[in-house]
Amino acid sequence: MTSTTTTPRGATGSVALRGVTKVYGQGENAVLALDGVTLDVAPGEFVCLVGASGCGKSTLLNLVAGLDRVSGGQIELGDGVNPGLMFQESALFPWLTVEGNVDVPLKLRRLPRAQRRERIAELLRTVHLADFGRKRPHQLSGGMRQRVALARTLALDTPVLLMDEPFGALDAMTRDILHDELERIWAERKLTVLFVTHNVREAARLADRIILLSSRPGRIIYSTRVDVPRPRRIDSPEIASIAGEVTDRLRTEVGRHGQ
Amino acid sequence: MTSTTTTPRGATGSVALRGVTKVYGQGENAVLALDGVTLDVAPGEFVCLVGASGCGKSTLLNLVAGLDRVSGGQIELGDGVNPGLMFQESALFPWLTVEGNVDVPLKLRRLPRAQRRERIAELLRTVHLADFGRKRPHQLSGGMRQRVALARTLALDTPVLLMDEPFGALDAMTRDILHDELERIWAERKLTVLFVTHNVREAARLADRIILLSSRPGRIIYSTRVDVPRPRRIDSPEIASIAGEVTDRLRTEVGRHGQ
Amino acid sequence: EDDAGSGSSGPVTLRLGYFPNITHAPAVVGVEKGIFAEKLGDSAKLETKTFNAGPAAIEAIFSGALDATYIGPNPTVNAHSKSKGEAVRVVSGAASGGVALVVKPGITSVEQLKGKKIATPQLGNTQDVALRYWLKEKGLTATKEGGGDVKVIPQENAQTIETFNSGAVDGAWVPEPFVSRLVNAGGKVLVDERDLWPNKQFVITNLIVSTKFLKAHPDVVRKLVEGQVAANEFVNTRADESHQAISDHIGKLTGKPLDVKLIKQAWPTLLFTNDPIASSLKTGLDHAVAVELTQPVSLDGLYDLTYLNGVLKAQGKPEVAQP
Amino acid sequence: MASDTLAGRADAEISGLDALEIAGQQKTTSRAATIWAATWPKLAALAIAVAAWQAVVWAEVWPPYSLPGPGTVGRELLRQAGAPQLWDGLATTLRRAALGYVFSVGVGLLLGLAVARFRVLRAAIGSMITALQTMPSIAWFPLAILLFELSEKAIFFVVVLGAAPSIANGVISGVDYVPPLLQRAGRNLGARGMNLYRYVIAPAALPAIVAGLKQGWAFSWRSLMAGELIVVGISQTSLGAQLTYARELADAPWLLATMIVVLIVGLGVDTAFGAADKAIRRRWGVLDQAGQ
Amino acid sequence: MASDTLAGRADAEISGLDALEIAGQQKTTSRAATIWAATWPKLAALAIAVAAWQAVVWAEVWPPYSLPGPGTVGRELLRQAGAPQLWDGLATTLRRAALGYVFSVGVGLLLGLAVARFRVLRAAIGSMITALQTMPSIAWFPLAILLFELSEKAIFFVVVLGAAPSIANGVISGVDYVPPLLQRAGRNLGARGMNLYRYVIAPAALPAIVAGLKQGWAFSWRSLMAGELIVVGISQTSLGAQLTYARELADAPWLLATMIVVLIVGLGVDTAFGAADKAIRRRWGVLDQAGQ
Ligand SMILES: Nc1ncnc2c1ncn2[C@@H]1O[C@H](COP(=O)(O)OP(=O)(O)OP(=O)(O)O)[C@@H](O)[C@H]1O
Ligand SMILES: Nc1ncnc2c1ncn2[C@@H]1O[C@H](COP(=O)(O)OP(=O)(O)OP(=O)(O)O)[C@@H](O)[C@H]1O
Ligand SMILES: [Mg+2]
Ligand SMILES: [Mg+2]
Repeated sequence: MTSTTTTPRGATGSVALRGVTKVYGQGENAVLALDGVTLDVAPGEFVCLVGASGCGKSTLLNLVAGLDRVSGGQIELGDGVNPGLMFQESALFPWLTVEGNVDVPLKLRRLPRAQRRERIAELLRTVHLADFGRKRPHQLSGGMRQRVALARTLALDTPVLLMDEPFGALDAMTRDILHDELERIWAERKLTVLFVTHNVREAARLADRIILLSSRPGRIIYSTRVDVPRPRRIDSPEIASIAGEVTDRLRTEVGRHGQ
Repeated sequence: MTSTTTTPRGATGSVALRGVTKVYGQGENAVLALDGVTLDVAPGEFVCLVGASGCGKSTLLNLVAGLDRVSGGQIELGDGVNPGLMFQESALFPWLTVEGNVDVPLKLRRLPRAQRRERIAELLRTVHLADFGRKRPHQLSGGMRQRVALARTLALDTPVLLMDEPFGALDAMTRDILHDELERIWAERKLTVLFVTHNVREAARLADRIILLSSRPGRIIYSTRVDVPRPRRIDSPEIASIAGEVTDRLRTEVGRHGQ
Repeated sequence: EDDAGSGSSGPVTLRLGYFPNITHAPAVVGVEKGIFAEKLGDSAKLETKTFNAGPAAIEAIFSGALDATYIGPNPTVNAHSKSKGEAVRVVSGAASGGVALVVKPGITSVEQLKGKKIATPQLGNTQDVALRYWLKEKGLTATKEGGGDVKVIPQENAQTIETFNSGAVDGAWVPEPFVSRLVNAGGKVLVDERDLWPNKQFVITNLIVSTKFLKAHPDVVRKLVEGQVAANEFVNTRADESHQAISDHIGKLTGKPLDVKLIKQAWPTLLFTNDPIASSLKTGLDHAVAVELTQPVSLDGLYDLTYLNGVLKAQGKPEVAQP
Repeated sequence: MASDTLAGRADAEISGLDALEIAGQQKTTSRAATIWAATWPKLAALAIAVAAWQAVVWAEVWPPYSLPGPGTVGRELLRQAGAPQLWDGLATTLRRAALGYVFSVGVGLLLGLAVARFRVLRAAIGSMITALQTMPSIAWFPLAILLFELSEKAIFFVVVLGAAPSIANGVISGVDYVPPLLQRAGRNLGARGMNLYRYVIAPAALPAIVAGLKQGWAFSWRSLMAGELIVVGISQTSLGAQLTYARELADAPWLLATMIVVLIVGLGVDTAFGAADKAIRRRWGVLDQAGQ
Repeated sequence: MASDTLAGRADAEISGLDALEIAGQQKTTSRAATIWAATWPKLAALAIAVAAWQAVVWAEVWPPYSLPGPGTVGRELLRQAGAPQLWDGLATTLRRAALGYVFSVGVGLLLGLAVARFRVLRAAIGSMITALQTMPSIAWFPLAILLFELSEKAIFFVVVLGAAPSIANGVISGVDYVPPLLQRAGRNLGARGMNLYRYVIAPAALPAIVAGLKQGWAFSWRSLMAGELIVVGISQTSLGAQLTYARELADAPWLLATMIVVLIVGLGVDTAFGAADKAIRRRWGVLDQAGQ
């Protein structure tokens, strides 16, 4: 069962889903992607979502980001919060350079030019792409593109971050580094993070809480707190044991629901 | 040092790279993506490529697939072999349904309609998307799209398969299932496979040989045989120990070359 | 050897062009009443083509797509000079008159034209030259570029109605039926061009044939001229029937019959004569040279009136002068 | 927790049915709503246009023979609709338009594909296509008459020279922007040469091609209106001839009535293109998501 | 193994320099080659066209006053080029074209964006845009004269009515096909309303917009050629007037010479559009990879 922590409504950084349902399509072809998902994320909490392919994780993030309408139920966010979403695909603007892409949210926030330039440099350093500012997306490798997208999302400076497999295309080394960076930023800025991943170890490494979604319809079937103190190491035995536990649940639950 | 296995030139399924160099761009902005890569893949061999983000893995596959021209050196393939490449992005045709996408290589091979229909059904079953034949790519989740791309590549029935992080967007469960499927097909059809992955365990689970590429310029810096007998399990200790070894090499080599 | 066909190798087709217009009344009536077909008899099959402007008709004659056409004096001269006298021959006249300067009612004298804008159908065409020469004689200047005492504005006749209505021009030197239309729109005839010519006659429509066809089928041309003479006879003697025929014919072509009242109104200003009035063409050219709109052009060989005179003679009518 | 909020939803069966129901409802409401949503703005626009027109006429800025009111023009249109000429003319013109356009599409597609495919051809005549497109129809009349005499073919010639370059340009710009990734995918799947065009490039370029076809239609129609004046055939009247004669006769109500007919034909054709475009966008998944 | 094959390549420094050199070489060879590759097909096409023309003339299918040869026309063109009329006319026409086009672009872009953005507007007048596009220029003359009398404004009116709908259609089709993913990304980054258009939709639709601008140029130029007859010779000659006069005077060499001038202008404009298009494609990375 999911945690029943409730937080004051409208608190900055809180995310609350109440019986959220999402149906795609109409009539015969209708697909029930999410079915009555209720979830409270406290401000500053780091929640990882795991689940089988096609179970509705991306759908859930899109709904929280306000990019799709719920078919039922409701989603409550802190007042005026615009959650930053890092898409599963890199979704970079092909007509802009790497710098230009990271600059878009900064420009939209009307930061002065000097400040923007500084921030871009800093963000590109964070994702280890300091030398690639003038390249265009098509000149980058898959993993580099993903990192640019990360930098662009971080540039939003929003209290709620939604991340859809942000490190899926990265090698273990780079991923470890970015885990540290993300954790640092999260702690510094007290971010609320909803993080989708297929890597259960990654979930255990990062999360305060791991949530498991079932497939068609997507429902929350399992939730566990990760009480390992930070800083954590992805190859530590505690993380491994939690990951093992979640994997087992995944295996049985997902296995039961078919596929 | 890489293995020095040599195979008869032009044998079906063999892939040989001789001092392959790839430079992107011109003048000041030139990027040396691959530098003198020499590699022999024997027919029926399963080779996994690992390396840091942006080290040139995708570049290498593109060159072998004949989609890019080498800047230096040469690549030899078996006579008339057209290697099938599964791209890092799903690269599905948005105007076709799932079935339509898988049908393209079959149509191009002029198979009769009945045979094609059968083959499509079989392939979609292999990637566990039997019910999704009539959907369009934009109606699928990221992992589903990746699986459709896999089915489409398998439909080519070519002796050489090049796969660029084919299971990157899949959950552990689905991935395990597809590892088994891929291994089965590989063994049945005696395929030669060049497989790029960031998941070192996955590499150890699947490969006959694991090859490590360094970053900028991309060079082969390490190569190891995986002598664990098949069938293997990804969570077996032998696999874990090989993965650990490769990870260590990756860490030291990649760490030394900087990032 | 030519696409008009030779007499021996089957029936000849005569491709005749004209404009569905009052100044082309003999042609319209001749076609509508079957006069040409009757006169041509078995010697040639008649195929008619209608045009709404001269250039296409001349292009058709030049390219061999047309054998004969009713046409105004301007395109006739152009066809003659541009082909160095090769392409066409005038074999008969058709109509004279029907041109006037119509102005806003407030203008009653030449002096009042100073500073006014007067439209003509086209820079350098017969009416344009007539206006400029007339202005020159009256001591008023008018430049090609539209400057001078009187601003001469060449524009399509259709547009002249629009600009006259909207007040953008103060008058126009145009042929029928635009004279009548401008009068109906509140204009007043200041100058009737007939008054400027000897015998009040000047060519407005004549019949030309391509030289090639003339050489290949002189007999057919003779029959055609016979038809033209007969058509003129009809038009001149049975006016009411002709009005109706013109109205119907235009109705068939455009989807809307031309108002018979308008035809009746324009009719008296026109004279349907078989005489091509070659002298008026020559004088018109001299005027054009005088107002510096063209270089002198030789009209030698343009007229071949032997057929016309043959027909007239046979009918006991007075012959016309071959220039 | 999930079951707390939506009681009785524990069963996937029920929620499946429920989903169907929700979907069904959405559809019924949206069908009536869709038609209404598509219709009222048109009616409103029409009403505004007619009202403005009538207002100008009542203000008597121009005399009524210059600018007749909607009433006069409406009556003229009704009168025309009652007579056979309008329909004959429309039929002739539409037949010519259809034939000329189909031919233009053929020529334009082939030309566009050839230029997009062969570099040499592109270097040689790529720019010429736009240059040809800018040549006004009347300039082609002499050549048309030279080549085809005074036949309908001459009209087609002018129409094709007007429309084909525009369609070819649509094809070229479409082909130029086919995502390289899809081309590579196609090549890797074994599509070479014509097959690459058939399976990848043509469908990927379809949106731009349809846009080019739409522009081409406008060119062909306008060229036809001009071309119909080459020979104002005696046996049949045409819309182009009617437009010109209405003007020559300074018959403003007739001219406006004919213009309305031209606009109606244009609206009809646009609706057809709109439907094609919408079908493509639905398939591509551009419509579903953009429509939120 | 790697070091076996390319001796002396052990050092990354050297291979870096080496790479620069390779790149440099590629560039030098390609610069001369590029110009030549772009030029010879044009010359060849020109040569073929002129030769075919000359052959037809020599075959004497048509009399020389109907179809003059390249020599005659070339001499006429030279004669014209020596006289001021051609240049004056060209200057007048180009000035009008530039002004009319710039205005059309403004109107077309605004109209297109408005229709693409507001559903009600699209339902109301979306189809009307194509319908307007199909209206031949001459049909607008009466209205143009009514509104603007015999001024240049009347010409602009006709030009804008010709070109703006075409440009608007380009914008609409471009906006319609903006990938939903990019729109969502833009919205998520905080771009709403006008900002979404500025930062996402406009740049994403740029290729289609440029294609529309190109079609719009053709429309505006052709409308101008027709529209220039509204005000002939008021104070200046123009290319449109020259084209018509050449025809009226049955002066085939003059007509062909003027047509060649029109084609040359068209080629020039296409080159400009081509450069813009290439720049966009390079930025988007469509060119690099397609060019293999
Ligand atoms: N636009 C759409 N139209 C129709 N069905 C859709 C659409 N988007 C998603 N779906 C369906 O909704 C379900 C959930 O999709 P979603 O993308 O949320 O999965 P996911 O959990 O992110 O999977 P993955 O891990 O593979 O990315 C899938 O069955 C998918 O087919
Ligand atoms: N078209 C291109 N133009 C310029 N540079 C390019 C191009 N494609 C790739 N590169 C560069 O080549 C290098 C190798 O890229 P490649 O895509 O092969 O990396 P990769 O090993 O696949 O990385 P990843 O694991 O992140 O996918 C990178 O530095 C990248 O910036
Ligand atoms: Mg997803
Ligand atoms: Mg890659």
